[in-house]
Amino acid sequence: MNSTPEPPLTEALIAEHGLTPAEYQRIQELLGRDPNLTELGIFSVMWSEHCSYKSSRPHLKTLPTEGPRVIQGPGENAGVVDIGDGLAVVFKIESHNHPSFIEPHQGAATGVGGIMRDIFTMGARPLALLDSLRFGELSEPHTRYLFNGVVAGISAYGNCVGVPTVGGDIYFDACYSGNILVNVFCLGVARADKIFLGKAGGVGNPILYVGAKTGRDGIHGASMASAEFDDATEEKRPTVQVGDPFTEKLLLEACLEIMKKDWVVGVQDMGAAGLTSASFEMADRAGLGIAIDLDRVPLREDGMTAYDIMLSESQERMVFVVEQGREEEAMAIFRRWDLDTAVIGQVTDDGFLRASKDGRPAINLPIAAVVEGALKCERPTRRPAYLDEVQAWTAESLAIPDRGDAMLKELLGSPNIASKHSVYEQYDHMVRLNTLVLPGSDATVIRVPGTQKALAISVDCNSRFCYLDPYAGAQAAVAESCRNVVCSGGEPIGVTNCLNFGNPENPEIMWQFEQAVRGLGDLCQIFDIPVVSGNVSLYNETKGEAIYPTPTIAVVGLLEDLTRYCTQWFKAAGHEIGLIGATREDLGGSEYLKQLGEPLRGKPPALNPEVEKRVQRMCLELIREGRIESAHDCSEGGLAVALAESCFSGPEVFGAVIGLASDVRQDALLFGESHSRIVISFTSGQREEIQARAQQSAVEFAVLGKVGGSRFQVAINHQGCIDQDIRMLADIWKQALTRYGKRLD
Amino acid sequence: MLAKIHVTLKKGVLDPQGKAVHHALNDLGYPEVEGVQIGKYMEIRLAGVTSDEAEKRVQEMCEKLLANTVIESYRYTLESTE
Amino acid sequence: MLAKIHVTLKKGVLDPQGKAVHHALNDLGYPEVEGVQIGKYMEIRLAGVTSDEAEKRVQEMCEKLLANTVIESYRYTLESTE
Amino acid sequence: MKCGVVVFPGSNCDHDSYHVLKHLYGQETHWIWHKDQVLEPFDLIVLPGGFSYGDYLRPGAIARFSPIMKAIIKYANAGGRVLGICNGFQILVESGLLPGALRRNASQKFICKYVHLRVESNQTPYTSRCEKNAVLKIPVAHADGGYFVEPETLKALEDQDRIILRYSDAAGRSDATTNPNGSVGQIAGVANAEKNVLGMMPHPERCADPLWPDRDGRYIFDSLIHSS
Ligand SMILES: Nc1ncnc2c1ncn2[C@@H]1O[C@H](COP(=O)(O)OP(=O)(O)O)[C@@H](O)[C@H]1O
Ligand SMILES: [Mg+2]
Repeated sequence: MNSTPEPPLTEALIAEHGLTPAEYQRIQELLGRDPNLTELGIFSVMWSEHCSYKSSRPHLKTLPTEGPRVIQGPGENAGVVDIGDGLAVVFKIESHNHPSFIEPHQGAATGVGGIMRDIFTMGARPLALLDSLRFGELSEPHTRYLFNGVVAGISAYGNCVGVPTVGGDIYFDACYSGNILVNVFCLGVARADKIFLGKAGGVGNPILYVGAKTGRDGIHGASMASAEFDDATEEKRPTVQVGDPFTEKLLLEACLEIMKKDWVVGVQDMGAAGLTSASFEMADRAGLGIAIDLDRVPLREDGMTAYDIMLSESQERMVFVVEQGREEEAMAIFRRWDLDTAVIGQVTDDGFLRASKDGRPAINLPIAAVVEGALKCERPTRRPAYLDEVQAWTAESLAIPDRGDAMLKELLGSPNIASKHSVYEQYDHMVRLNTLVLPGSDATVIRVPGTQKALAISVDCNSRFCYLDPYAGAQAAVAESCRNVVCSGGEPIGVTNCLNFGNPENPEIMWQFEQAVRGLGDLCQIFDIPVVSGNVSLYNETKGEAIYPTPTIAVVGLLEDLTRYCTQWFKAAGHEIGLIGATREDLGGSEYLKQLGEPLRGKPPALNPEVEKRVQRMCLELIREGRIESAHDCSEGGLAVALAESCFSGPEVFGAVIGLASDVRQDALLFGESHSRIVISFTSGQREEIQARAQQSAVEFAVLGKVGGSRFQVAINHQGCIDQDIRMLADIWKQALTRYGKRLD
Repeated sequence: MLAKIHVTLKKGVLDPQGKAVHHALNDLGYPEVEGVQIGKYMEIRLAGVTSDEAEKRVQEMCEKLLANTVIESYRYTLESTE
Repeated sequence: MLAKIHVTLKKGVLDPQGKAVHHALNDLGYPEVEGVQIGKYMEIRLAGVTSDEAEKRVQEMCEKLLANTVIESYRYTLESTE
Repeated sequence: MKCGVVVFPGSNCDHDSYHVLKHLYGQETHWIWHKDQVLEPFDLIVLPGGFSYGDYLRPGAIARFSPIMKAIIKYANAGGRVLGICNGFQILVESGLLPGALRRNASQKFICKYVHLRVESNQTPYTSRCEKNAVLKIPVAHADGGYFVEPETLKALEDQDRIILRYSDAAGRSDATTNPNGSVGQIAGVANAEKNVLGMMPHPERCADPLWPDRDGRYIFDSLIHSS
C-alpha cells in the first residue's frame, strides 16, 4: 500500500490540533526537530487538558490521598482500598460529558464501557455502577431527548455486560442545557495482593493487543473533550464512538481469566487517546520504552494510517504485557472468548516509543518528553464578580406562606426531588445477586461476594450550593455523600470525585475550581477519608455560559456485618420519628427558592464539620447496634420532604403525625436545607437510649411524632400547617418524572 | 402515499450487530458470507399530503426522529397508494 | 454478490415499536402519518457462489436465522457486485 | 440433583443460577460451555439470563445455534428438564422447544423490578410446591419479554394447561393493568406439552437467598429439588 504524502505542518494544522505556538515550539525543542503528522497528533492528545491535567494537576496535588487502607491512590486506572479478608475495592468515577451531548445514547454507553475497563484492568470484577447525571430543564424538548438517550445508553451497555447499575443521582437545571454531565462510577472487588498496574515492565516482553478491531472511531475525541462547544460542533460529529457491550463482556471475562496467571506483567485499557495514551503511560510508569509494529494491529477498515491507528478511540480494546514466551498461551485464552488479538510489539530499554507502519519508521518519540513535557500552566484565578451580589441576599424579603401543603406538593413533584424509579428501573440493578438495598434509599448497599461484608455507595453534588460558594459547596457534597452512606450503615472508607467545571482559561472558573478542590480536600482531611481516584472535566461551557461548578463526589462505605444495613423508609405504624441535628434558617440555594421562581442566590447552608461528624457517628452507632428502624438524611426539599419520603419510598406507604417545636421561620423549618440532619424512626423502647446518646454526642435530637394513619400531618408549635392524604403525595412523587418521560414517547 | 425508508449505519461506524450475525452465519456453514450490515426498514403511510409535501416532510422526519444522523444515513422512496 | 434482505412483521402481529414511532411523529407535528411499520434491512456480501446457489442459500439463511418465521416474513433480492 | 448451567458468550445470570443451585441448595452443579458438543447426563439444565451474543439480531437467535444446543434439544425431547430463565426463555422459543416468540416490551424500554406472578398450574416439576393460584413476588429484568403466540396456539396452550405463570397484582388479579411488557394473556412462563421444559421471563434465582427480604424464588427451586 502506498502511503499518501503528509501535509506540511502549517500553523493552521497545528492550531487545529489544539496546540499553541508556544507548545509547538516546546515540541521542537524537546525533539530537536519538527514532528511528523502522527507525532503532532500524539502531542496534541497527550497534551490536551483531558490527558495531561495541565490546569488541574497543581490543585489536585493538595488532596489527601493516603490512609492505612489505601493500596493505590490516584495515578493508576482506579483507586484501591483494602477492606480486610484479603480483599480490596477498586473504584473510580469518570465523565463522558461532551460525547454524550453529541450523541446521548452512544456517548453514555461508551462512558459506561470506559469506566468498567478502568476497573477490570486492575484485576477487579466490576460489582456496581452508579451514574450521576445533569441536564437542562425537562421542559425543553432537546433536554428530554438527551435525558432519554443517556438513560437508554447506560441501560443498554451496563445491562448487557451484566454489571448492575445500582444508583446515582440526577438534577435538572438550566445551567446544564448546553452542557449535560454524564459521570459514571464503577466499583469492583479484587484480591488485595493481586492488583494489576498499567506498567510495561521487563525489557523484551511482548505487548499484546486484545479486544475489538481498531477503526476510525473518535479520532481526536480526547481533544474534543477539552474544547469549548461552539457552532462548529455539528461538524465534529463523525468522531462519535460506538460501543459494543457484548465485546466488552467477553473482554471482561477473558481478562479476569488471564489475570489468574502469574505471568501477566501489566495491563492498560485503551481509553481516551487510545493506543497512544495506553502505550505512553505504560512505558512511562515503567521508565522503559516500547516498540510497536502498527502493521500488526487488527484493523476494521482499509487504508488506515499510523495517525489513525495511534489516535483511534475504538472501544473495547486493551494492551497486555506478558512474560516472554507466554504470548501464545495468552492469545489462546483470548481466542477462546472470540476476541481479536495480536502481538504488536515489545518492551524496550531506550525510553522511546518507536512505531513502524508499512515497514517504515512512523513514530520516534522520547516517552518522558511526551508524558511530562507539557508546558506547566499555572492558570490565574480571580474571585467571581457575581459572588458578592448573590451572597448578600437574605430571606427577609421573602413572605412566609400560611401553610406548607401547596409547596410540599410542588417540591415532591419537582424533577429534582421526585422518585427516580423510572430511570433506575431501566437499569438491571440486581444482576449477580449482590444488591442488598436496591436503588431508592439514601445509598445502595452491595454485598461483597463470599464474605459477611457489604459496601454502601452514594454519589452526590448540589451544584447550586457550589455556585453560591464553591468551597462550602464541595464540602457539602462530601458531607452529604458520607451522610447517605452512614444512613445506610456504612463507614466511609474512600472517596472518588469528578470535577466538572467551565473553561479554566477564565480566571473566575479557575477560582471556582481551586476553591472546590480546597473544600473537598479540607473536609476529607477532617473526616479522615482518602481521595483515591478522580477525574476532571473542564470546558463545560458553551458560548461563555459555564455550568455551575459541579464537583461530583462518590463515597464508598464499609459494613463489617452485612445484616446491619439500614434503609430510609418507615417500617411500621406506631414507630416513633426523631430528628438528629439542628435546623437553622437556611434557605439560600434551596430547591424551595427555585420552586418559588427566585433566582439562585443567598448563602448556602453553613456546614460545621465537627457537628457533622458527631451526627454521623451517632447515627452509625445506632444502626450498628440495631436501635433504629430507618434513617434518611435531609437534603433537597428539607425536613418536610425527607419525612414524606420516609413515609412512601419503601414497599409500604405509611402516614405520619408530626409536631415540630421551633422558632425558625416556618418555611425554613419545613423546606430549608440545613446540613447534618437525619430523620430516624425507632420503637418506643429505644427512645431514652437514643436521647442519652444524643446528649453524650453533644448533638441535637428531637422526637417529632409517630408513624401511622393515612395522612401526612405536620404542626409547628401546635399550629397545623400540612395535612394531606399520604397516598396522594406518594403519587405525585412517584409519577412526576414518568410523566415527563412520556411526553417524548 | 407510502414512504419506504432505509436507515443504515454510516460508513466506518462500528456495526456490532452485523459483526455478530456475520460470525454466526459463517459458523452455521456459510463461509461465503463476507460481510453483513444491519439497518432498519420502515414503511410510513401518509394521508392528505401531496407528493411534493410528502417528499419534504419525510425528509424532515428522517432528520428529526427516524435516523440518528450522527451515525446513520437514510434514503427513502415515495409511492402513491391510490 | 450482494443480498438485500427485508425482514418485516407478519400481518396481524402487533408492532409496538411502529406504534411508538407513529405516536411520536404525530406529536412532533406530522398528523398526516397514518401508520408506521418497522422492520429490519440487511445487506449480506457473498463471495465465490453462483447466483443460483446464492438464491438457495440466502433463502436458507433467512429461514434458519435472519427471520423468526413465527412472527416475521422476509424477502430478498440478489445483485451482482462485479 | 445434578445440574448444569450453560454459559453462552454474553450470559450474565449464569453465576446467579449456579450460586443458587450449588451454594444455597447444595446441589451438584456444573458449568456447560456453549462450544461443547456432548452433554453428560443431567437432572436439570438451566439456560440462564443475560445477553447471549449481545442479543444481536433477536435475543436468543444466535445462541440457539451454539454447538451445545443440538445436544440440549435432544436431551429435552427425551424428557430432560430444561429451565430457561429470561434470555434462556428467549433461546427456548428461538430453538422451537417452546412455541411463540418474545418481543420488545410494549414500553420499548428495559424494565427491572419486582412483579407479582400468579401460578396457573402446579402440575410441573417447577411449580409442584406452589398452590394453584398462589401469588409469587419475583423480579423481571428484560427488554424483550413480550410473549407472543398465534391465537390458535394460545388456545392449545390453555387447553393443555401449559401456561404456568401470569403477571398479576399482589392479590392475584391478572389483566392488562398488571402486564409489565405487553405479553399476550399476561403470560410470564410456559411449558412444553410434557412439562419438562419451562421458559419464564422472571428471575427466581434473584430472590432465593434467605438473606434477602424477598425470597419467593425459592418456591421454584424447592419444587425442582423435591420433584427430582
Ligand atoms: N441516575 C440514577 N441512576 C440510578 N439511580 C438513581 C439515579 N438517580 C437517583 N437514583 C436513586 O434514587 C434514589 C434517590 O436519589 P437522590 O434523590 O439523589 O438521593 P439523595 O438525595 O439521598 O442523595 C437513590 O437511591 C439513588 O441511587
Ligand atoms: Mg439522601
